[in-house]
Amino acid sequence: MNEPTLPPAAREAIDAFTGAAGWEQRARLLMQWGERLEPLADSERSDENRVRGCESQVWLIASEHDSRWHFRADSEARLLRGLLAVLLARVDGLDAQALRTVDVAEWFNRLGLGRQLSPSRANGINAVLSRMQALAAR
Amino acid sequence: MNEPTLPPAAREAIDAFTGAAGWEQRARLLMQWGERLEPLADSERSDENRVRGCESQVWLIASEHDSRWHFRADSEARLLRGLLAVLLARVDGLDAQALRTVDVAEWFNRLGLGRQLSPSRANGINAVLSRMQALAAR
Amino acid sequence: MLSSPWRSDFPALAVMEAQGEVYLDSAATAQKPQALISALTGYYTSGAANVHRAQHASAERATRAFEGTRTKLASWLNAAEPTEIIFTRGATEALNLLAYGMEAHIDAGDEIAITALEHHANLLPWQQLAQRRNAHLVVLPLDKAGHIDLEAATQLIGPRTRVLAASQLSNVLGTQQPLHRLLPLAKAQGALTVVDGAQGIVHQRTDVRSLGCDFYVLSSHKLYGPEGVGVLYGRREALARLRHWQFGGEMVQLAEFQHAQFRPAPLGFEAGTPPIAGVIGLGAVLDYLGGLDQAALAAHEHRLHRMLVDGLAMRDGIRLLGRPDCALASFTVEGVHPADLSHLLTEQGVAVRSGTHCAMPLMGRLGVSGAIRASLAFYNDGADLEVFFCALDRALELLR
Amino acid sequence: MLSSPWRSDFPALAVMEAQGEVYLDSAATAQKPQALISALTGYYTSGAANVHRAQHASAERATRAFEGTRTKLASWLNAAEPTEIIFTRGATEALNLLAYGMEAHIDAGDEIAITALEHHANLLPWQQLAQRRNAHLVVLPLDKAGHIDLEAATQLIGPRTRVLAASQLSNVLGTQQPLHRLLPLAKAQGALTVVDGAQGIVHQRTDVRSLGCDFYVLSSHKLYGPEGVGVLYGRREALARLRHWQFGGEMVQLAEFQHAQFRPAPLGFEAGTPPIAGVIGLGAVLDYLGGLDQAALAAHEHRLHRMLVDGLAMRDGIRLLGRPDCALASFTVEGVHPADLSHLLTEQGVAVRSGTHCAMPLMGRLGVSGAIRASLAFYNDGADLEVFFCALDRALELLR
Ligand SMILES: Cc1ncc(COP(=O)(O)O)c(C=O)c1O
Ligand SMILES: Cc1ncc(COP(=O)(O)O)c(C=O)c1O
Repeated sequence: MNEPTLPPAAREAIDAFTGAAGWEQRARLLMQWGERLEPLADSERSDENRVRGCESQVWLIASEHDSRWHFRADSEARLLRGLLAVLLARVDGLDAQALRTVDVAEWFNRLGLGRQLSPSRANGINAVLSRMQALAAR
Repeated sequence: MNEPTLPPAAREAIDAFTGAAGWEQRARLLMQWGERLEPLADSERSDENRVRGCESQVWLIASEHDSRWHFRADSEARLLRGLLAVLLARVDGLDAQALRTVDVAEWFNRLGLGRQLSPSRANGINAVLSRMQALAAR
Repeated sequence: MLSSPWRSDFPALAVMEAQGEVYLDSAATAQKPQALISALTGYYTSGAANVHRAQHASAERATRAFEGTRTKLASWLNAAEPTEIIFTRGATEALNLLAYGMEAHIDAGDEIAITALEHHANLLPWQQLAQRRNAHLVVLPLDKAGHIDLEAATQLIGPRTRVLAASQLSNVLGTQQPLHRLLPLAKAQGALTVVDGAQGIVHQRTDVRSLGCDFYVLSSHKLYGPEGVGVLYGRREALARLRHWQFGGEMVQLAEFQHAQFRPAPLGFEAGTPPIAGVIGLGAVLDYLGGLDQAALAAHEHRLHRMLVDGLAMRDGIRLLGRPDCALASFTVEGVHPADLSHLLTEQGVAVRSGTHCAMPLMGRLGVSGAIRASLAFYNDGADLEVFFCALDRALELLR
Repeated sequence: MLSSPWRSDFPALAVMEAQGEVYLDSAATAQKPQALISALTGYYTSGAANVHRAQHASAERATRAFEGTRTKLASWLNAAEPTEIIFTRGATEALNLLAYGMEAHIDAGDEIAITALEHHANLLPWQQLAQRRNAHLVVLPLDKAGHIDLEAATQLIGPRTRVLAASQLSNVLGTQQPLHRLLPLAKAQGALTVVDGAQGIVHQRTDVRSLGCDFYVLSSHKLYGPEGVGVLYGRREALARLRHWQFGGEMVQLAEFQHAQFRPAPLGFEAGTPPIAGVIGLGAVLDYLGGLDQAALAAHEHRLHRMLVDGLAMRDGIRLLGRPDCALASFTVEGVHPADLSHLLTEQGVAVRSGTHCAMPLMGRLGVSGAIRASLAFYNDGADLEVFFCALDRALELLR
């Protein structure tokens, strides 16, 4: 990971999560971070914006500005919202090329959230990332 | 097994095979016994008379006389012919009821030929017996 | 404290315990007894071979052991003969085999009846069959407790009903279905009856002849056996009505380039090399299970289940789905997303399942988008449930 | 004396040797390395779980290991991505999946091309598909040595050819097929190409992209892995053309009672609980195989094969079927029924296979009713072949 390019939100995530002791504190932090997600309008929680491959419903909206991608995401599940917020902290504002190569596993591991990055569809962070990459590649 | 009811050919088989030492002698005996099968006419080697479930071709013909069943069988494979002869020695002349209950596994074991009684279709002695029982039950 | 005398027969439980894990997801797949592990090791250590094909010694051993499991299953289910047992990859494949095998008997306008609580495996093959044949899929409704509504079933099963496919025990509701009263309704109309015993067989010995079904399916991996093995029981006359489905290997009687004749069941429906070690392993598991004290086992499972249901009932805001008879309990918590709850249970080492449990349409009918399911096996202890409830309380404290 | 440095990796060989058994039937199924036995034991001892469904720790471990094998297979075959790998029960099921999955692309009068040496598994699914769709099954002939006759193929593959399905290595003749020249003939006509690699993959690392096929199938149990697991590689675009076949479990995206949407490959084609331990075990086998010195292994297999072919050629009255390139040799003996010969080889503890080797129509073309096949693996020794030849001589002495 190229340290200097880390967005401020990502640095903040590192500070917060690497200091967390135990699952309860981690869970509380995730729920707090989940609250920071920009809310989606009801109309945006559409089938079109739904990410396939997550057990819980997740919606994702992407927009591009000056070759940099901005994402908004939401879910009904609170801890999943926290995970989405942590993901966005890392990838928001990247260009398509950086998005393609970002190592999400490494990112979550670094935050002590590696176990949350399920290989199954149970939470679907991987599906969200794939969807981001697909949207940015269009 | 009800000793007194054993047909003479069966007693002869016991004498011959229980004395056999080693696979070579057993094989020679089987080939000799195979020669004793009553030959089938070409017309009798028909699809109709073929026993399904044998890897090698086997034909079987049954006839009934005074409620006793008489069988003739043939195969292209010589050792299999021997096995058929040994089977016939045990079952020829039985009535339908006795045929249904005859314990062929025990018979072959007794002759030291248990291993030849394949659970697979490789030689198909079991298939031959089933066919006999089916013919006698008609 | 309720403790399982069979727990130590399952080596994984000690390993999981040492890692702080509690396994309450046996309805998804069960842990395996040492008897299975030994059988697999024994088989692969003493010489593997393909079955039904060769006559050499290792092939004979393998074939004998493989066919031995068929015989054990026939007696386990009280089938009339071993040839009524077909090995498949799992319950799902068995149900697909049936739906394809019966295709020729379904005409436009015919009806296929299932129930509202079927697992996707016993819904989708019939739904797709109905679509292919322009037939109707009729869904029998449930009562409040989660049992098939027999009055409604009496109305809905009619002269056009060709097939009735129903579960013995719901994998979501834990309800035992009134098959002894349901199946005769279908038989009276001349329909074929299919029982999905994937969950049922794990918690009750089943006699397919007294049940009176035409077909019964189960999955080895839920019955403490290996994955990749399923069983399709078919009454001899019912099997004879199935069209061959998969082709190849030893299922053929006579093959020419442009034409072939196939063997009857069971081999005619077992195309290709079967899961030999798995089938042999399942045989060892049946031997193990058969050696246990069935009454003690049932009593233990019953007590565990009571603890589970009572413990959930004691807690505020928990809604049980249906009224489970045995094996498991599914629930939702007011104001709490099931994914959040299962996330925090996972963090505490408790393995339960959350989601739609492969029964999305049932979830729709129950008006929930997902639920948590805790499911039991006879190797579970009272202590497992204590850990579960303690973790549940802490998780809910955080989430509410 | 040629001795295999890998023999001791396969515990069954020592056990069989102690019982006076020599295994020359690896083309039917291979013996298993300790790496597999350890992987199975390890998996079942540390906590089994169903895959893709739950998020608890054991489910995550199982899913990671299961998906790990998919990734290993993708790189083993040089597929573009792991999603191009579908797990099936075996090669046979993979071929059936293809034949059903392509059904919609076959119209009356279309042609499906196979070769005259196909195993039933790569013949019957296509034959039956042709019958269902009123299409023609075109059989590409062989030359004397047992290779596909490319000139004839050029004539027979035409604009109506929709599918070409061919083996990489014949399980009867041991001949490697000229796929690099055959497949382009089909592609030029826009046909889909299917390679049956059940035997081929065992004796040569295959790069599916340089081979240029659309689909490639193999069976784990022939590649030293467990039975009950098969692999279907499909080029991404080719997979997208397949219709869903088996339904249930986790292959569905959205299920309603009357309607469903399915996932794309690979999961959309893996209905029901897969053979989890088997897949994980296959991964361990790939790791084991990948760690061997490939050149040494190929050289050993080549020397063994030479010994086998030369030894047969030296003996009177033996007719080799085709001119085997590697792996095995099938033969008949003048005036001796193959069943008799294999009977007496069995009596002497030698495991070979006799019969039609699931290729009845090929036997017909060769004008034999059956043959003996001796097949090799890298764990075989020169001593195995000595025992074989000695047993062969004694058997023939008795029979002639
Ligand atoms: C009731 C029921 N039917 C069928 C199945 C499918 O079993 P498998 O995935 O082993 O094929 C399951 C397993 O989840 C089940 O619970
Ligand atoms: C060339 C070939 N294709 C397909 C198969 C079928 O493999 P399986 O029985 O494992 O499905 C075999 C195995 O005998 C084979 O040799």
